[in-house]
Amino acid sequence: MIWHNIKVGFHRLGSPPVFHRLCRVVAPWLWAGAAICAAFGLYKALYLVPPDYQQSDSFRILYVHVPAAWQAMAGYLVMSVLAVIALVWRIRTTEIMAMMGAPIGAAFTLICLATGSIWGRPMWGTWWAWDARLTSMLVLLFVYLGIMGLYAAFEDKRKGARVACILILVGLVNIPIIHFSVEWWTTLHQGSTISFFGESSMDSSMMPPLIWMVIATKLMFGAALLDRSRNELIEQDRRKGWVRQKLGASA
Amino acid sequence: MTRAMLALLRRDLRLAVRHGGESLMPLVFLFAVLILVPLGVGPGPNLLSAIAPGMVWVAALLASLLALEHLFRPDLDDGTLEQWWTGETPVGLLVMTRLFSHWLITGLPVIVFAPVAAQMLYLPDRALSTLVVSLLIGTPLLSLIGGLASALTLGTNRGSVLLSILIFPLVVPVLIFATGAVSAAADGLSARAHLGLLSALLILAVTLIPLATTAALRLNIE
Amino acid sequence: MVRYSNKQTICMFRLPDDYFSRPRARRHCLPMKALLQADQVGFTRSGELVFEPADVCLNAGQALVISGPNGSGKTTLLRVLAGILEPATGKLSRSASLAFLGHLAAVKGDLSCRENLEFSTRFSGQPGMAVNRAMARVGLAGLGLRPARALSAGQKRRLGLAGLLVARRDIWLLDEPYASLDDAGGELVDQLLDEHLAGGGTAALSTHQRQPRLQTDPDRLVIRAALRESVR
Amino acid sequence: MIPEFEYAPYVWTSYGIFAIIVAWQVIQPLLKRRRLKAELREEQALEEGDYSHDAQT
Repeated sequence: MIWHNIKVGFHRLGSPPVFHRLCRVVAPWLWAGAAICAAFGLYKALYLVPPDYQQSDSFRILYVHVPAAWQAMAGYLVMSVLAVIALVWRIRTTEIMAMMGAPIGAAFTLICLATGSIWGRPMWGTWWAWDARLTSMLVLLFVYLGIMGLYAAFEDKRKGARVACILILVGLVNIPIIHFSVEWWTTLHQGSTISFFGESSMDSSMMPPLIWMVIATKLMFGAALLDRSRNELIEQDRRKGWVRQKLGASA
Repeated sequence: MTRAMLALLRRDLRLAVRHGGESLMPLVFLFAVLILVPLGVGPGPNLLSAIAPGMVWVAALLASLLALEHLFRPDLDDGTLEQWWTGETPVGLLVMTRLFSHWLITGLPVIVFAPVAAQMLYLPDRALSTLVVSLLIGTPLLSLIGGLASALTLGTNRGSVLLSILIFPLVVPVLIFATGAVSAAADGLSARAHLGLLSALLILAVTLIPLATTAALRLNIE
Repeated sequence: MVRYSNKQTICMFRLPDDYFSRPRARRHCLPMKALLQADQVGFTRSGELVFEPADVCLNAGQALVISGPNGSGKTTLLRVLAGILEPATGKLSRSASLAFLGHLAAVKGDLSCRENLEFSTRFSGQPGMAVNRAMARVGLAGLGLRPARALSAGQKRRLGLAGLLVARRDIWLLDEPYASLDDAGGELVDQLLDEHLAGGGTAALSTHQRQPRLQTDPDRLVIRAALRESVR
Repeated sequence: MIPEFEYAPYVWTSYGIFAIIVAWQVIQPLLKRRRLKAELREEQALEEGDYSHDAQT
């Protein structure tokens, strides 16, 4: 019974006008929540937390680097779940959402790579190190770019979405393997990995801003996902009646 | 069922022989790399033997990539690909057959000439057997990965750039484990762990990739 | 032992509201003789139905002629029936082996005609007529060693017909079999169809020029392009 | 106002990059929606025989 309700609910959401309305209502709230959490987190991260005794102030980069990295990976998980739903039940809105997750995930991966590289400069003395985390993030960026490129290369967007969903699932199996192999590779080649955190365990005052920032990035991802999906839906359905009606009402 | 697979294999190989030039490409490529690399980095034995595993493997990878354009595309264009779905043989098996012939054309020559390559790049003799074993396990993986990527991009008209972007993340672990094995053997260490992981990857790929490839082909065939 | 699967796909599309009340000719299916049966199969491109979902029933000894204007989806329907495309709606079941002859001849230009036919025999696993006899039957006697790419368009069609003969299959799905054939070629298609039907086979063909002249009158199916949802 | 950190340039560039990329996630959908709306409106106008959106020739 519950299963049935969930399925019916999904199909209701699968209706483009319903989904469009949902996105329009929910996305601004998510953005607002993200802004509040980020403001909170950033204030704490920049003013309240004392400098680390080993890394001094440079560890503050952690508060954007780590949430972005986690979100880049969590975003991929979200896309995988959506891809499974899209492939099994062929619900169009989930296909679209799975596809629109890719550019956002890529953006977070980019944040992670850029801030990681900036952090590396004072800590390791180089902009880039073949560190396990950075390397697997770089590969993840290519996975995201592959998904985006594949989807964009199809004229029939539904077909493109389904093909790219297969790629998402292949990547889901592949990403842990990449991560593991890269980690192994760097430990073999470097003797010991360079650790961001050094010996010091995190001070208890360092945690709350991180949590706030993690929540903020989650909300940002959700909001951006809904925003982009809404646009994609309108673009695909531009000749359909419901878009015309909506436009007529707003014009 | 096996009759159909054998028929397909036979036809693929016959076509490969008939386009003699194209099927020699992997070898030409391997030797181009083997000659150009010493010219580029200098003939010093130390440097060459250090980069030998990587060079042989990159040559194998690129040789496999070269032939991917012709893996499914000609069959799509002349209508023979759609016939795969009209018969009684599961398409996954036909996909495996096609990948096997791709491996015979691109992977096997590299394996056969790997000892020559190893000599030219001063790979220590004790690493030679590991190099061959790593190629034996790893080149089928390259064919499987390439097959998946070319099936995914079959329905697009600008496949080749996309193909490389899709393949890159997938081959990272293969390259790491394979070259790791050869380097370990060259340093006189055991390559068992690397080769074991590589075999695990192969088993995983053999079970999953034909499924994904078949699904992608089906979507792209119209 | 060959097993055939019954594929079922759930309909996920919003059909036009009056869809089920529209008059529609149901093809009558003879329970014992149906080799291929399709209930309301449809196919979507860019998420829209290509043709109005159709009922198809192919009975042994009986041919079906599919007609409709250009772009109405004849080829797509045949490819769905052949199992090449996955139906987006409806149910498709098949209980016999199948051959599909599309507008691509499905021959390798670099192989000789004989090699192509030998491949068809081996690939299907059900040997039919000998290769040379099949070549002679379709009027290509003596061309066995010629590469398929050197054939003219009409000869390629004939080679495709020979491909139907060299492997025995019960269901023939022919997409525009008369295209680029001369009058004699058209008659050849009719003769081959008659022989195939007399042997207990069945066939579906699409055509928009020449109508087949067969000994038993074929069933007919007219398909229509699906209505696209749009403002006006 | 802005804290003076020991590694200020590194910290602030990192936060800047974060801010810019996140801001792009907000702005991109808005810009795209505006473009889409304009396109749709133009299409509709053309269908209704109103060519005033057309470039002056």
